[in-house]
Amino acid sequence: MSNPTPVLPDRPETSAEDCLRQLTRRDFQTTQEIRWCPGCGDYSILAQVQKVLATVGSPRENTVFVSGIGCSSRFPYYVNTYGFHTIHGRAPAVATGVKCANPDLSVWVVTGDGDSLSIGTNHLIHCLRRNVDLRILLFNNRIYGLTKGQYSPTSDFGLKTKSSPLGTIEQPISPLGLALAAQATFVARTIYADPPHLARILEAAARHRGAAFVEILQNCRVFNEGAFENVASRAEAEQSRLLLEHGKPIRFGLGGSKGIAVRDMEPVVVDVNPDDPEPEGILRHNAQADSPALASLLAALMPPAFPTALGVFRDVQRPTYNELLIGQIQDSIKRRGRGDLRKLFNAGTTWQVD
Amino acid sequence: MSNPTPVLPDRPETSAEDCLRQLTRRDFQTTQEIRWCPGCGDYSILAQVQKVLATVGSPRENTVFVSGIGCSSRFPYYVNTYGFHTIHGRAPAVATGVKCANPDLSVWVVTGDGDSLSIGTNHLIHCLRRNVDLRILLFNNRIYGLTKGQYSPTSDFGLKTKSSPLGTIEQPISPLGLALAAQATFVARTIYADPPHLARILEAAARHRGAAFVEILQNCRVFNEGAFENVASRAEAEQSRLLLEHGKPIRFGLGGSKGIAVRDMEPVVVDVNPDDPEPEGILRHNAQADSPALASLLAALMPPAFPTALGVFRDVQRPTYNELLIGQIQDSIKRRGRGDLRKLFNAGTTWQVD
Amino acid sequence: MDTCPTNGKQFVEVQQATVRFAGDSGDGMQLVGSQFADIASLMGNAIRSIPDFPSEIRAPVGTLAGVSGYQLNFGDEEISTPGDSPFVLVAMNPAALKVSLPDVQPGGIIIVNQDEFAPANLAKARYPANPLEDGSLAGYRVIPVAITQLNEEATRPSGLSGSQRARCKNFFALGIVLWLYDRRVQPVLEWLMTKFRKTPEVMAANGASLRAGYNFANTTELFRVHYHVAPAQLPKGRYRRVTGNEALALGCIAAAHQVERCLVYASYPITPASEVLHELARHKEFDVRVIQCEDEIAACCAAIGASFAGAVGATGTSGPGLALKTEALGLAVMTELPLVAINVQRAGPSTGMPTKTEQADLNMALYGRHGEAPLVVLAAATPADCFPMAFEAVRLATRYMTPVILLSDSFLANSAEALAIPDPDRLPDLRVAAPTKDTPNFAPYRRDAKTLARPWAIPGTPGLEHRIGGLEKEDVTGVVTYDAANHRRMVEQRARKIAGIADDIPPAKVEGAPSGDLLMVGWGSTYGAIAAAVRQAQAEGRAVSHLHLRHLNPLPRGVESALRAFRKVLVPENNTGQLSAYLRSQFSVPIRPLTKVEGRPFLIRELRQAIEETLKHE
Amino acid sequence: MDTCPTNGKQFVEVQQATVRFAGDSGDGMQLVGSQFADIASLMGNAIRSIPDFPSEIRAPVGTLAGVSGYQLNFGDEEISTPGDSPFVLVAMNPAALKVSLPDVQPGGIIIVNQDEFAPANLAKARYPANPLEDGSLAGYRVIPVAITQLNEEATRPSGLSGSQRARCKNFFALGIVLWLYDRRVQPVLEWLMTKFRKTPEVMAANGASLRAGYNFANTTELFRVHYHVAPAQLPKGRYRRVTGNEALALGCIAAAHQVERCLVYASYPITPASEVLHELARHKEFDVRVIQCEDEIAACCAAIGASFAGAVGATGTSGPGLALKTEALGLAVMTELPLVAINVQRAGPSTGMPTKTEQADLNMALYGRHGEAPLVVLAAATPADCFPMAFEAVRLATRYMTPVILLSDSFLANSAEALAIPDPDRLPDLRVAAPTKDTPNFAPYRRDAKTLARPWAIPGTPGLEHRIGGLEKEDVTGVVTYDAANHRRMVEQRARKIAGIADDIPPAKVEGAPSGDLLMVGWGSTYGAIAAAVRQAQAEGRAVSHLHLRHLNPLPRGVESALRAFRKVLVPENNTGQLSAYLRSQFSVPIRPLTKVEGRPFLIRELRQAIEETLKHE
Ligand SMILES: Cc1ncc(C[n+]2csc(CCOP(=O)(O)OP(=O)(O)O)c2C)c(N)n1
Ligand SMILES: Cc1ncc(C[n+]2csc(CCOP(=O)(O)OP(=O)(O)O)c2C)c(N)n1
Ligand code: SF4
Ligand code: SF4
Ligand SMILES: [Mg+2]
Ligand SMILES: [Mg+2]
Repeated sequence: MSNPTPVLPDRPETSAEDCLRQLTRRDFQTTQEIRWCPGCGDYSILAQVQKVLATVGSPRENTVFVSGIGCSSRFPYYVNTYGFHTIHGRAPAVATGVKCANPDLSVWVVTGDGDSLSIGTNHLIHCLRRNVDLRILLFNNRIYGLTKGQYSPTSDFGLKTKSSPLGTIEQPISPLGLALAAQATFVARTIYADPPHLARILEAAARHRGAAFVEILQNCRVFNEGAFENVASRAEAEQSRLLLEHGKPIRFGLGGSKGIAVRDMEPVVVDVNPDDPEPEGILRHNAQADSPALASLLAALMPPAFPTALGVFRDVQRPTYNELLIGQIQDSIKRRGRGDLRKLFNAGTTWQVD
Repeated sequence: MSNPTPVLPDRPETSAEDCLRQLTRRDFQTTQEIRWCPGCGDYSILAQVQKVLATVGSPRENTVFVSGIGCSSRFPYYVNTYGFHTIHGRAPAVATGVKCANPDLSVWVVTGDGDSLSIGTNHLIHCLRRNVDLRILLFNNRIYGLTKGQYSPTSDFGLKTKSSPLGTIEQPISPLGLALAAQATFVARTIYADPPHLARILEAAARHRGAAFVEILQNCRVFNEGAFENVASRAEAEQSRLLLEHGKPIRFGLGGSKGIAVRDMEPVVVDVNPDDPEPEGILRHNAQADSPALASLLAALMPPAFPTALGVFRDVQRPTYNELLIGQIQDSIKRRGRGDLRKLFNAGTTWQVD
Repeated sequence: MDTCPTNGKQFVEVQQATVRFAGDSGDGMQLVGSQFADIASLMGNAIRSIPDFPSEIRAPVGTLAGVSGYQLNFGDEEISTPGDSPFVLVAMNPAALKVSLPDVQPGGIIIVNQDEFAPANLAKARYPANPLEDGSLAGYRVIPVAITQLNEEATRPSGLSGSQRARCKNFFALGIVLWLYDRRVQPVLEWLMTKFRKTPEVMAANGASLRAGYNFANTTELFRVHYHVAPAQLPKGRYRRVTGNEALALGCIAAAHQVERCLVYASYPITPASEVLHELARHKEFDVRVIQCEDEIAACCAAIGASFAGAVGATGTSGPGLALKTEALGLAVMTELPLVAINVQRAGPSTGMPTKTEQADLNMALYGRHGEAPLVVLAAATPADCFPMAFEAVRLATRYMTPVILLSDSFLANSAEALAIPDPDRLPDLRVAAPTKDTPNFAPYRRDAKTLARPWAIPGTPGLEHRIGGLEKEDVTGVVTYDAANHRRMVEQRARKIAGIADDIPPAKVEGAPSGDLLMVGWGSTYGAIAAAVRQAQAEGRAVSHLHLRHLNPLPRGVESALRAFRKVLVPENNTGQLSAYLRSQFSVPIRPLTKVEGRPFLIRELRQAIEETLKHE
Repeated sequence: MDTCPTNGKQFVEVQQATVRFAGDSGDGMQLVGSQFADIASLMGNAIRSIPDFPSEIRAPVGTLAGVSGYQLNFGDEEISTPGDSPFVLVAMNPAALKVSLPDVQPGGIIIVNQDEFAPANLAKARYPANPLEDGSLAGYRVIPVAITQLNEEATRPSGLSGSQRARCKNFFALGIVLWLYDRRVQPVLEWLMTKFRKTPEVMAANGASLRAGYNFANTTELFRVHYHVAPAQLPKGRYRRVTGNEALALGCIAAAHQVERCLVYASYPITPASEVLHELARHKEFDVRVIQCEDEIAACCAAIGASFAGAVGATGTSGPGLALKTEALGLAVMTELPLVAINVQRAGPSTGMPTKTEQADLNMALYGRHGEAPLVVLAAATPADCFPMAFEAVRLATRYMTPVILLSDSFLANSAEALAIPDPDRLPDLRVAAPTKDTPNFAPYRRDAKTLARPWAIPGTPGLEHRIGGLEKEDVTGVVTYDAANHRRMVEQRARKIAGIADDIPPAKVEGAPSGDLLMVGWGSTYGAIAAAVRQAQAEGRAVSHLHLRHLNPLPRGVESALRAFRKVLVPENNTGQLSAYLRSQFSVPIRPLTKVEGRPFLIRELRQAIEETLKHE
């Protein structure tokens, strides 16, 4: 009998077939009837994910979608790749197992604000910290959709819901703040209502090596309509969105007439000359900074005092968990030779009975 | 039969007896034999906690210690108050229940780096975010002590332990970074090796209203000896410790000859004149800032490039979860009158059968 | 069936009737269904209803997945299920017809809103042809009514917009059914007046539609017969309609009130238990402290913490959530703290079928903890029974210092029936004497001689400072010890305490003769169907009786002798035979399981048939 | 007992001997104990050992909590337990004496290091008076030796510091015992030479102390007798010593190797399962991918994810951790993925007594999931048996696409015995054919006609893209559906798949006569004690046999007939009767439980006595 051969190629291989032609969005659609409420923000996200998978040429058979439980977590059924709709909150843990078992796979996690920031916070944080090479899409609608409208950890303070008839009494959590504290190597935010931006961010996430965390602001039409109205509205976009671009000054407002500066470590809005391409005295975005301090500051900006920042907050490189894990295995094999059961069984003191 | 009377005083009452005399450390000692390894850092922490309880005059019967599982979590057995040694990682959740059931109690959580940052991360984050009025002491020895020496989420990258014979491959997590991201209202760090500092920080935590989170660097003599050697060492203290004081310039080094400044949102060490009480160009500590950005920056400073910051990083006020919860109850009673079972039972459509 | 002529139409007296309103989720079927239930109740009928919600996410209008139904069974004698199959179906669109048709009685009446049977809607319901025209409904009395159009006309005077008026058409349908069952419109009009106090136009439009429907039915040639169901002989008293989940919430509030301690309910939302959370969150004036936790583990732990601090700690969930509470339940066993853990079961395993019913968590409730961790297991039998069983759970938890798992299920949770409103002054006193500084010889594990409960020494009490936890405790003192003999003793005492509760609960009570050919043993929501089937069989002279278990651990006294008093024992369960195996393990008595694991409750006729077959085969 | 004179001393031939080395945690008792076990093995004896660790945290030197012991039972015939009670006790300090004394055989030999019996140490051990002087040891042959002093002298030439030399005194004690049992010092010296290759002074000092101890015993007047235990008749082959945890790790590695897939072991540390994690982490050259997870939920989920992706996914824990995995195990049942979940049981409930043994998680393994969630449950019987049972767990998991819970316990985990080293070339081939693009009619839930397993379609395979999850699946296609008949069918198929495994495992095999007066039925770590007690009883002519269950779900074929072939059935368990209840629930056969819940395994004599009593009483 032959020895097992750990398959440890350096780069994922694309299947011969798929290499021959450009994939399209249709390649990633399934025949399963889509079961989201009419008008749900999830539809737009699904469309862009399918498009981006085609754009980056992710071979269907090497792509795996893993989700928890929630409206958003029905996602894998609608993507024609391998898929695993797991249990509530545990998708990052399952995905870690998938990636460690076969690092060739491109693994995507789809989760909701309840799924990943309530029951599943622990797994999310630890997989970001370990930098497991996963793309994590958090659909943040600031509500529990599937269970029909209880408040979630990202719900606004005071929100009245079925489980908070007098208003919530909990400070909402910042998904990005938490991801940055967990030392995620890629952290971004985008919104269902801006498909081109969504696609751009998803593509950047797809190309990142390591844990890529994307918060997607998503409207729950039925239970939390309008939670992101001011950011979603196209009319207000210039005022309400702060579009981050690496290396560029951090500005927004009509024609870029405002900028973000920092005074005594607190962010402030300042006026800038819209015609000045490089205005002085305002922050410049650096997604690759040593410290996540700038990213954290930007992630914390909130309406009404500030616009909502969208874009890639952080994009740095660190060896991935799966690379390091496989690296130790390859090193051990190099040092000790491929595992030999006879040697293993006979290690230490043995004796013969004749 | 009389109606139940929710007991909702505005401030904890101290028992008559204890008011009459000054409590001492001995009042908080139990007869239970202490079972930590000789030389364990936990002893020093226990002594200071007992001392501080006496100092702040915490009535024994109104004080509750809740812990998870770990060497550190044996703590409640050694403090002569009410105590609950719960299950691994769940102390913040149990403590939340205790506090909500009786907000008069002064509730302390004792936990380890494994207990609260591995299995229990979720509960820790949510109780900080909710600002439940608890004091949370995290004994960080960067190892699993009780289970005899596996690496923990705070272990240094590369640490060789029983479960990582070739060295860990995980980026350690920052307890303070996480607490700040969770929007804790009081965040501090101290070390077992400096009892006066420990006592000062514990006292500040004791007096905080809201969730007070204290990371205590603690030496595990048996499984991770010397993890904090450079901070613990008295000889190196001036160089290795950055002692934070609210409102004061942030400086360290021999005679205060170095300061921390920020350039492009990254911290840097700069030389300052030791004789200048208010040197220019370095940061000034503000534990009460609107944004936790400064606190996060300081929390992230790490040897060898930087000293380790100790002290109170953040100390702000926000209504506590338990106050808001009880507030809604009091409001409801005010609006609707104290709950009347007859009215409750007969609400909605009823009919009589005769 | 008596018949008598009224205004040219036939009038038929019936004993019982099952009606289902079905339409799109947006059509307001739950509203008119429950109004109809109230009218039936007000006129003295016994009732039992069940909604049929679309599963989870709202589906597109008009689709099969979007159908919402409400079925009511009412009658002049005991009504114990929502009815095997509707005699009258109101179908507001093709999808509603398609989903409900398989359940309708052969020869039943189907009232359809014919306006909605246009090609687009037929396609959404995946009808290749119009069922109203292709003869496929030949076995039923189909009554097509242009409800959309007639409602439109009736509501025009209200001045509301077209779309607002369209939303009234459910009342048109209700009007028809009210006429059909000879009910008055007046109580509904009164209800509308309170409900839409602030929007009189809406009130007026709904009222107009209701009357129009009633009048339409009265005058049209389509209806030749209408029915009358006489009032039932119910015990005297005041009643209200409750679902199982509502009754659980009421029971918890009432019990905590009687313990004279605040109720801390810590929970994480999950179908079908969430309404308990919602309901309790609405009653803050009872000092109910609701904590929506980050997960079920936290919920169970917070409830335990609350109990430690002297509150009535309770937590509620469904199967996947109870699975997560497993470890914390063990802690409650070891620390001997009162805790009520409600499990509203749904179809499993794993995520399973979240909106479907099942009784397959009994094993987990009985056995699902590591180590020797006995606790009390209870199960409610009907929606209204959820009230006394929640009360009982709190009683046993606080009196015996023990966690109690209370089992309900999706069927009970959503189904409604009449609850005889208890007199608060006659609810039992549940106060537990807590030790004080002056209690002689206080020790945290010194047990009460009778109940074997340890004292509930509450933080805040001077002089009783003590420490508890998950490690094994020394008898009496509660000090941590790994002593061998002590462990044996403590394991034994914890078991004996729970077993002893059998003396504090009603002994097994067989409904029907105490011995005979067949005993039907049930637990939980099968009650109604078993009771009805047994009554029918008894009426036909069969020597069949019924034993229903509300206490599953400990079992009531007398179960074994009851089992042995019958030639055969049949245990119907919505699982693969968990109670059967449990009873065998306790008594070594031969038992036949009758299982139905389809996400739906038993029908009465299924049980009738099983009774006959069991009696037939020797 | 043969006696023959050697150098003026008596020489006694014995068949079996039990020796315990006890001292402070820092005294190196585990080291010399296991050396002695190896020497005994090398000389052909059958062995079985058990350490007695101090509980959890290291206690202060010299205290009762700090005592560390190592007990070895060795003999010239089958040795199946570490021995009921030591004949020889080596006590390195007063605390060690106090802790061990209750276990020592009356008349046994107690070798004490008299140098340590000074007042300070006596106080730490809570001895009011010196037991060497107050006559309290009158029933034993006490041999006081000045070990500290003699070791000090013997090691002086090494040039090491005083404290380093003091650490050699365990070898002095070993030297004494080697002489006492007529063993050679040479193998130990050789072992020292490899072990301390890099520190020759340490090697020299330990060697000197060892020889000094041996020579001291040989020459002193204190010892008048020494013993000889002849080699046992063991099956031919090569052997090594393994603990249960080591054997589990080896079994997993070997099995994954035979499946030809990588092993992903995801775990969270917990006593007494952590060594499996440690051991597997050391064998990366076998492509063992160890993930130390953030908690047990993550561990179980990561293992499931790994299995989905085509690895052998395994996870290991103890009771509290298994409790947390409950929900994820349900997911593995629903998705029908291979998964091995090892549970090294410890005394519960809750945190319980983490360092003590118990078998009380059987119920949780069998029943502890919501919904109908059957899975395979196995239990290893001896430390060495952990190897084949881990192998079997992987075989069943991958062949039947099912989670498997493998039960071990603290006793097996730490106890050691000889493992007959298997020939890797003769291990069964466990490869499973995975479907490919060319598999005709692939569907994710199309079952194998024989095993009923669904195909293991592995991500990365082109053309087999499919979606699985925790929701109920349509038969064959795997599409989500809440259809009633489908649910019934799927529940039934999942159950039938597991039940069918009974045809693929060895039928129940009774050790001893196939019928008789009494059948002793056991599972797990009680094997050794039951086997020994039954052998003794058979030798005395009793009609007693032994049935030991390694497969608990499904049970092997033939259990029922085996049970019925005996007049009585007695089930010894370290719990309150879980297997008894389970067997009754399956077969309605009368069964007597014999329970011991003290955190310690059964002694042979306890079972002997139970056999006699059961046979006596009618
Ligand atoms: C263990 C467990 N607890 C609770 C639930 C019920 N549940 C399902 S989804 C969900 C929350 C969904 O919210 P979110 O993650 O924000 O997703 P959304 O539906 O909003 O997309 C909950 C509480 C469950 N399925 N499993
Ligand atoms: C559910 C569960 N999993 C695992 C364990 C085992 N366990 C006990 S303490 C501990 C970690 C202790 O580490 P830490 O919290 O850092 O405390 P320390 O002992 O270092 O003070 C673990 C893994 C347990 N008791 N319960
Ligand atoms: S409930 Fe909300 S999030 Fe869920 S599908 Fe509907 S609109 Fe979308
Ligand atoms: S193992 Fe470490 S942390 Fe635990 S008691 Fe010993 S020294 Fe302290
Ligand atoms: Mg959501
Ligand atoms: Mg630690």
